[in-house]
Amino acid sequence: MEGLQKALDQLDQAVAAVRLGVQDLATSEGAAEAAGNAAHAVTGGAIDPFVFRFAIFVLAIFVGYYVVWSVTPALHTPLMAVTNAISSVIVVGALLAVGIAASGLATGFGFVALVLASVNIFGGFLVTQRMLAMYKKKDK
Amino acid sequence: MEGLQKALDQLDQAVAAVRLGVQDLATSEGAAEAAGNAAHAVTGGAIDPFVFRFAIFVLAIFVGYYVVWSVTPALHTPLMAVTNAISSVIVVGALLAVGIAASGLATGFGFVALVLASVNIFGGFLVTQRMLAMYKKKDK
Amino acid sequence: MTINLASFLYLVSGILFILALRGLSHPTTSRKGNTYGMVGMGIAIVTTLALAKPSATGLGLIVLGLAIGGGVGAVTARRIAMTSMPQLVAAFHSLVGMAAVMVAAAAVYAPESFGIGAVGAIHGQALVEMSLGVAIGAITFTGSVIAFLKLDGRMSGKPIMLPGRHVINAALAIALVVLIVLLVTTQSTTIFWLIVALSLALGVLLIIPIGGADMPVVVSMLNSYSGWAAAALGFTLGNLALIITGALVGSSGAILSYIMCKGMNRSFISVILGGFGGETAAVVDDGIQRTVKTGAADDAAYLMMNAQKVIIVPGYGMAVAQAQHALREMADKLKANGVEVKYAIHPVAGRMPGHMNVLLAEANVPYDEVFELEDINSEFAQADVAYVIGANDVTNPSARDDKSSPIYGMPILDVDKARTCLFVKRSLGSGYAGIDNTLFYKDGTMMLLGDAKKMTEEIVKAMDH
Amino acid sequence: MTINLASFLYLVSGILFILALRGLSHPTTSRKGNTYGMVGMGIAIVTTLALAKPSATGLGLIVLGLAIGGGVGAVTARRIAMTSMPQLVAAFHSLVGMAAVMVAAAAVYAPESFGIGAVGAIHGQALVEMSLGVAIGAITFTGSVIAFLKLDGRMSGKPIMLPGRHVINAALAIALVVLIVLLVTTQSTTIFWLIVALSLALGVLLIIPIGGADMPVVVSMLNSYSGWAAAALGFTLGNLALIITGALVGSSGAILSYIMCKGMNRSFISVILGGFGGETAAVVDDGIQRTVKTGAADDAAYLMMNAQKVIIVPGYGMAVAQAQHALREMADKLKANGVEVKYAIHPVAGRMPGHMNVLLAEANVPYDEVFELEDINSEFAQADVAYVIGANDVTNPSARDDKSSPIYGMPILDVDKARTCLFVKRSLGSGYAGIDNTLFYKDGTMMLLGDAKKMTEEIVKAMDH
Ligand SMILES: NC(=O)c1ccc[n+]([C@@H]2O[C@H](COP(=O)([O-])OP(=O)(O)OC[C@H]3O[C@@H](n4cnc5c(N)ncnc54)[C@H](OP(=O)(O)O)[C@@H]3O)[C@@H](O)[C@H]2O)c1
Ligand SMILES: NC(=O)c1ccc[n+]([C@@H]2O[C@H](COP(=O)([O-])OP(=O)(O)OC[C@H]3O[C@@H](n4cnc5c(N)ncnc54)[C@H](OP(=O)(O)O)[C@@H]3O)[C@@H](O)[C@H]2O)c1
Repeated sequence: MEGLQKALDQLDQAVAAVRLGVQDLATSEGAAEAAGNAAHAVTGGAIDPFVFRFAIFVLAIFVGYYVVWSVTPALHTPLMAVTNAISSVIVVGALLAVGIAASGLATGFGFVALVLASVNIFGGFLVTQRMLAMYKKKDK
Repeated sequence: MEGLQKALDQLDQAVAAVRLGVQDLATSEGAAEAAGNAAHAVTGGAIDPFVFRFAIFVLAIFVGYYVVWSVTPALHTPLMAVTNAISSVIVVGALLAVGIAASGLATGFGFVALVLASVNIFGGFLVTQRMLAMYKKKDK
Repeated sequence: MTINLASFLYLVSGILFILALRGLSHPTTSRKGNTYGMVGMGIAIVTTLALAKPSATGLGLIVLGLAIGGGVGAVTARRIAMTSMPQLVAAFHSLVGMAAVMVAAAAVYAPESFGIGAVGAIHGQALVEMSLGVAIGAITFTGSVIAFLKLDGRMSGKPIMLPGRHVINAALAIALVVLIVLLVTTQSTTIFWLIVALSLALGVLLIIPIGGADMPVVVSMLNSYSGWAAAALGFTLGNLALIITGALVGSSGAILSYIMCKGMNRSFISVILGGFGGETAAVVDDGIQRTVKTGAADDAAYLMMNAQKVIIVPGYGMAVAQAQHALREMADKLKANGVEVKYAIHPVAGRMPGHMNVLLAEANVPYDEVFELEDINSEFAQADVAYVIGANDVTNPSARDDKSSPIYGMPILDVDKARTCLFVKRSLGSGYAGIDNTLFYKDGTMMLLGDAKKMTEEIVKAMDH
Repeated sequence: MTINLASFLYLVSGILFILALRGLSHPTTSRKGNTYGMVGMGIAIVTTLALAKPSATGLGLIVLGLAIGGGVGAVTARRIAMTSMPQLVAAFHSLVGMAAVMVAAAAVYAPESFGIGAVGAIHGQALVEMSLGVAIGAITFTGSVIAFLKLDGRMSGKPIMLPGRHVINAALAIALVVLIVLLVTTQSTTIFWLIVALSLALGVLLIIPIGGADMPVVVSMLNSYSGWAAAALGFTLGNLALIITGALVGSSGAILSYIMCKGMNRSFISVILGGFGGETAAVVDDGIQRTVKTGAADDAAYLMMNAQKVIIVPGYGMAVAQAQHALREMADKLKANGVEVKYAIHPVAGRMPGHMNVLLAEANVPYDEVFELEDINSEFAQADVAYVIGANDVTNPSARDDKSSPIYGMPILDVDKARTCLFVKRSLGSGYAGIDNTLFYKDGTMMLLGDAKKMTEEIVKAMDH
């Protein structure tokens, strides 16, 4: 709680500082230069997290592309099983809903999601393990 | 200028809102729940951009790893030339230094960096192009 | 736990998922990969719990939910037959789709828990991302249910072609867009549920016109969808693990669909438009009398025991008949007798990518005896016997020679180059693509008509004489 | 331009750089890849200008800087001989390293321009990131300068082994860490410049003990360093293009170093510790008298014209002699005479990865006649003549057969399996690894002693008779 308060205070101060800077600059001469300066003054924190998330998303698609092409065709069936299993990381949403529990309805939905995702998590990884264990015994 | 002012206003409001929320919650009962809630109330914007940048950095390393392994050995020399060329994207730093020009010294350093990076940009891409053009004529 | 540390841990779990897929590049590293995946999931769950700090009741519910779901999942995973993998994967996809819908519903009713605003005042951007997630999730759900029913034989595999279905689908899609805009402006939960309903309907409509045999491509496509749904919700929740995983799963499914379509030499569009490969087609009767040489188990046993090199070509029929164990026994006998035995796997043999490999692995066939098409195709010319068991399309020379064939251009296994070609199947009927196989009538071919498992077992017995 | 749009555009330029490297997976897509790279760079520059909104003077300076640098770069790129590529790349790396140092210096003197605080009050995190960037950049600079001097022959390739150099390096590294901590606490520019000075010294000390012939590995390693420096500054500036590109270049260089070391069957550590392969070693004189069959251009011409299949194995000597054009002419003559001609490239032939391929490409050798080791090694047994031109180590059978050889385990081209092996080199001297090649004394070998270019030209002339 305290850390948060402090963080907010700092954020406040930062906003105030930037605001001051902007007003200063706006009244100064070189308008073009000022605009530039201002734009950078906020570089540190002002980028919308969406941009970052989007960058992460795009790069992860590239990684996925390469990583999946490098999977040997003999293991394409386990691949389907394991991607299914990891896609149940949606469980984090369910946990938030059940764990924070703001409304009865939301908790209910969250619980259903939790059960479904859990089926997938355990089912998916275990069935993959079962399949891969078969490939194991091969090296006589 | 105006857009920025507006953005700052909004930021101000957001901070105020969060602050209010935090105070509300802190005084309410279920302390554990409140802490959780608070943590999420700021989920949207409070993550340090460093975390995002780090994620991007790590994923880009993965992409680099795969992309470079997929380069055919016959083109390893052009690969060295082209990676050299793209690493001169450091020029953005030089442009900021020269373009925003806050101190004479910084402008000077920026200018040197700009010249050096430019040599690389033009030299790197052109020499790569020259090499690759040779591979071009091959399909008789 | 601070949100920064949590985000970092989510990144770690995303990276572990990448390593999980990376492990599948070779059988020897694959189990370690699966372990990475489990650890990644564990980290994601523990991190979320540390972040959400649930109350005692909440924690109780969570443990209960994990126990119920985990129990069901574990039992299913243990009981399922390897031949039912396509169905199982389809069923699991439907769960992910529904889970995505439920998470989105929870977010609509308790946006504060997710830090995306308050009831009735959810951020517009979050709503758009969420609507995308919920729509894709709902389509994944009903689509996967249909795919499951068709694959499991609980619903006819016949394509169901509604008149004007393209128009209906387009109308539904437009309606969805309109509803999403309305949702952002009105924040009404009714509209949210309308989006869900429409998407559920769309999922059904998209999949019913696709024939049962095309379901594997559909399953892989739905896998991709479930990934995009997860990624969309990842944007809403600002969760790195969801974004990274969603992108991984999304590209993975798309690439597998592409590989399957390429292996069948069909376009993805033609699969999606549907209407192909409902039921196994009947033998084409073109009036020409053709002679077929049939044989018995004894003949086959004799031929193979006296061969130097036998290449086994398994296909869908082996899976249906569950003949892999008998096959392995046969191969052991041959090897004990000094015959060189190899397995040749076509990229789309069976009904799922890697289908044959799993079955052979189940029967303990060493993976270094199993070869991909490119690696073994040149060896048929040196083989004395090609033992084709339940495969058909993947050997059909018309794909190589007959430009008018619907499968023209699909690479095939050149079993006709072997000295003798033994064909184990129940009839002269066609396979998945519904086209006649001229190989049956060739000189070097001997048909062994019967169930793949029974026939192979008889051959094994005959070998002992 | 808003910072969000700018960040998005930086992402786009990062993606374009990825596509640029991706294009190099095949010669046909490589030129498009290079174009992507240029577009990406253009986007990064224009975005930065739109963001910085420079004053008229600033813009003037920028145009001037781009023009000067661009002019020098373009002229260099046009003039440079293909054989000098290793030097050129080393020289270019030094520029990137120095540019990184200069950008960091600018950031220290005008932190406001970069949004990282004010003079004397720069954010601690930014300072740490920046110090890493500047240290790696400075090491890259002096390291690359030394590598350039050694490769260009302006400095002896002999390893310079200072006594106690490991202790000195370790001390410098510790001092660097201390200085970085001091920089964060004191914000003093003096300390910043001390970091620069120390890193420059470290760069020199790290590279001088490494022999001239190991420089290619070093160049690739420095390439990797320049990437990490760019990435570190990318963190400071919060610039996605820099972070992504830095990571790409960083992994690329590391992987290439790894490939080179693996191709030579040496460990990266042993390369870095230095002391290997200073000058070409003298012939080992072990007192045993061995007979060598030498031949003249006429003999070689006769042998090859009457062959059915000739495999050409180029090596470092071809690059030194610039014999690629003559070689191409010879191959043309042979092909015109109905002889099948192929080129076999060892992964570490020459002094740079892909060195031989560039030179052959320069001489217009079609790339489908050029094969990698794994793809052609089995064909030597069917070849009548292996024409080894300026290669040595990559053919040395001791790597295959003699466990005590320093290069034991390195894969080699099996030229000894060909009916006749023609060796074009100036003497019986050894190559890069400094070890004797027993192949010279084998029955099937004929030595053609002389400069690679002259000898090949004479053979071409002899073929006309
Ligand atoms: N692998 C994939 O990812 C995938 C995905 C979608 C579609 N497909 C398609 O599936 C086909 C696969 O080719 P394929 O050669 O493996 O199979 P196929 O062409 O479908 O032929 C299977 C054959 O097995 C026989 N059979 C069925 N049950 C049997 C039993 N109990 N005992 C013995 N034989 C039995 C059938 O003949 P009888 O009825 O005469 O016994 C049938 O001709 C390709 O056309 C491919 O495009 C594959
Ligand atoms: N490619 C890479 O990335 C890389 C990087 C670092 C190190 N290396 C190392 O470099 C070596 C490459 O093997 P290699 O077989 O290509 O070269 P090499 O073993 O170094 O042999 C080159 C031979 O060319 C001869 N030569 C020199 N100038 C000549 C001229 N003008 N005309 C005719 N012959 C001439 C030399 O013999 P004479 O003096 O008798 O003429 C020498 O024996 C390997 O040991 C490898 O490990 C490669």
